Amino acid sequence: MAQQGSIITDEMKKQIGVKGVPTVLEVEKGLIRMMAEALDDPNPLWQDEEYAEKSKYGGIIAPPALLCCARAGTGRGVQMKSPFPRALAGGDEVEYLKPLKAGDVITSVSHIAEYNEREGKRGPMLFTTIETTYKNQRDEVVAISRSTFISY
Amino acid sequence: MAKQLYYEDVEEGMEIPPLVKNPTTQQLVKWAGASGDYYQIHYDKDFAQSTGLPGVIAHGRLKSSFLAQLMTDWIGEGGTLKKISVQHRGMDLAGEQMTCKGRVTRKYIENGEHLVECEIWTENPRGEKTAPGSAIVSLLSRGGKS
Amino acid sequence: MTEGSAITDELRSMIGMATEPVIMEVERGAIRRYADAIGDPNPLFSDVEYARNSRYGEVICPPGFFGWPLKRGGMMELLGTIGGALFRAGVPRILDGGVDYEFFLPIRAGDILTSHGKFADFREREGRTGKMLFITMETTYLNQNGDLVAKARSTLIAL
Amino acid sequence: MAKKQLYYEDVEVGTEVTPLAKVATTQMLVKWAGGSGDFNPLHFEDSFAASQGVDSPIVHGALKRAWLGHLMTDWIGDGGFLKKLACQYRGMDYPRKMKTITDPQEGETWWCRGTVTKKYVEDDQHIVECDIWVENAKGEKTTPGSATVVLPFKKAKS
Repeated sequence: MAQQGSIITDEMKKQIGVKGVPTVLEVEKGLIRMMAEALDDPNPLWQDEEYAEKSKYGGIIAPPALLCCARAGTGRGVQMKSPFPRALAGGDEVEYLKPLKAGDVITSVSHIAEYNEREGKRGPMLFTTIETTYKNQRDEVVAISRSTFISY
Repeated sequence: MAKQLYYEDVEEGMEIPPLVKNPTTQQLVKWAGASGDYYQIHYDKDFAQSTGLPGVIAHGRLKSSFLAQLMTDWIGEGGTLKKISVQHRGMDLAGEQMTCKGRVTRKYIENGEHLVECEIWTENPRGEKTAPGSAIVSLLSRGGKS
Repeated sequence: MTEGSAITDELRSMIGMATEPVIMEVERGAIRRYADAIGDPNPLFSDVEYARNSRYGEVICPPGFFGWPLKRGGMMELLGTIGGALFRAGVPRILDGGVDYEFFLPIRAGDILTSHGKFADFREREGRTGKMLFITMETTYLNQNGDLVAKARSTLIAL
Repeated sequence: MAKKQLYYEDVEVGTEVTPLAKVATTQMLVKWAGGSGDFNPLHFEDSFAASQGVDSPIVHGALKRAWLGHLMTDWIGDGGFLKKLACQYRGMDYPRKMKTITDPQEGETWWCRGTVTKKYVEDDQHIVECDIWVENAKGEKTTPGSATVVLPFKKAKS
């Protein structure tokens, strides 16, 4: 029998806004280097201490990619539930408010921001959006990300 | 944390409590990231086979690290690992269980240090020693304590 | 075997080849990732509070970890040079033959090490499947006080 | 290394973001796993990928997003600031296998591209918006997105 109602249950709705596990990420030079290497991005701001000191940042900064990933705790501890077996990353949106400097200690917390359902080519699909806020050691928000997961 | 081992607890011939490891491809990929060794024989099956290997194999250095863990777990925080030597003789395929074992071969006091020498090795499920080696540790002494 | 001797000549000319001194910073996160990759939950490697109250006073490196070089180069580059020579000579397989470490002092997070690596030696041996080359590399590690903290001697087997 | 600085005045609607070529390799995916902490075997283990209904390990979506970040930070130079980056993972990409320890096999090259869609001044900031995307060798946009950047302004230098 075809499902009449919404696939978004009350139990799932209750998870909206519930904060996940805070994750602490030390923005270390070694990690920045690893990231730059994985990106094949030779930008001296990521790696060249002397160069970076003379730049407007006054020291090494991290490529934007360092946020919004598992290392940065994105999505950690969030109770994502779905009635479907398959899940895909649908997309990300990251707003950068401050540069990320080597030595910063970033604490991130995620929560489910919203659910959407849509009828796809292969049947019903559930879109779950997870929002993560990243703060530095001075309690300044350095970035906010919104990641969408599609399950079907 | 494990309890502290003392020099007086150790006799020649004594076995070190074994440490069991199950290195999956995922663990090898973590190791690649943590160690910076990105040689493809450790995660790319096709590449590994193109060099004549039966499949993806564990990094030798990961095995040495497992053996180092065997020792540091055993000697406790008061002990110090002074020397470890490991030869990579056989290959361990990803996904195969590996058991780290060891045995005390000698105990002696030198320059006031309570030293213990051990033979150590990793063993595959067929009982073959794939990475034999040795280690020297310095242990706390009950006599030296009080 | 002519190609065997060609490799030998090129390698012989490389003996003694040393890396520039490599500065390595020992960072807590890197130590944690390394311990996690071994699957070693020892709190001395990952729990800052715990380590503070231990005799080390700070998180220490698992044996065999010396931090990350600040710049590219060092041993990986030297190995790349040797590996490249072997590849060109049609020796595609290089295996880690083993390692000897000697530890003199604990390495703590926050230490800055300087490593000196060199291509120490090589020898040839007739193996089951033909000629095998054993390449020995040596590295010494000094800390920020100039004290020797560790020595490593590693063997690569090319076949 | 001297890098050229891009200024607000250099940019018009329709201006092309300097394209950036990328080659995804199995090795790069493993490096990304290490850096990002995403150790999902879908990105490196053939048998696991097959069990997930994918032909072979696929490029991490987040890596493609990171490429787009690289595209933008290269273009805006040290004086610019990337304010916002968004993208959707529309198509799967498969990495090239490696030929040697350092070199990939022949195969696909991806291009990160973009064009300026809007420029305006807001709260004294010189803002430029772009459409950006990752394009595979067939010219398909597998990862379309957008970026907002703040650029320095020449006149402000006096």
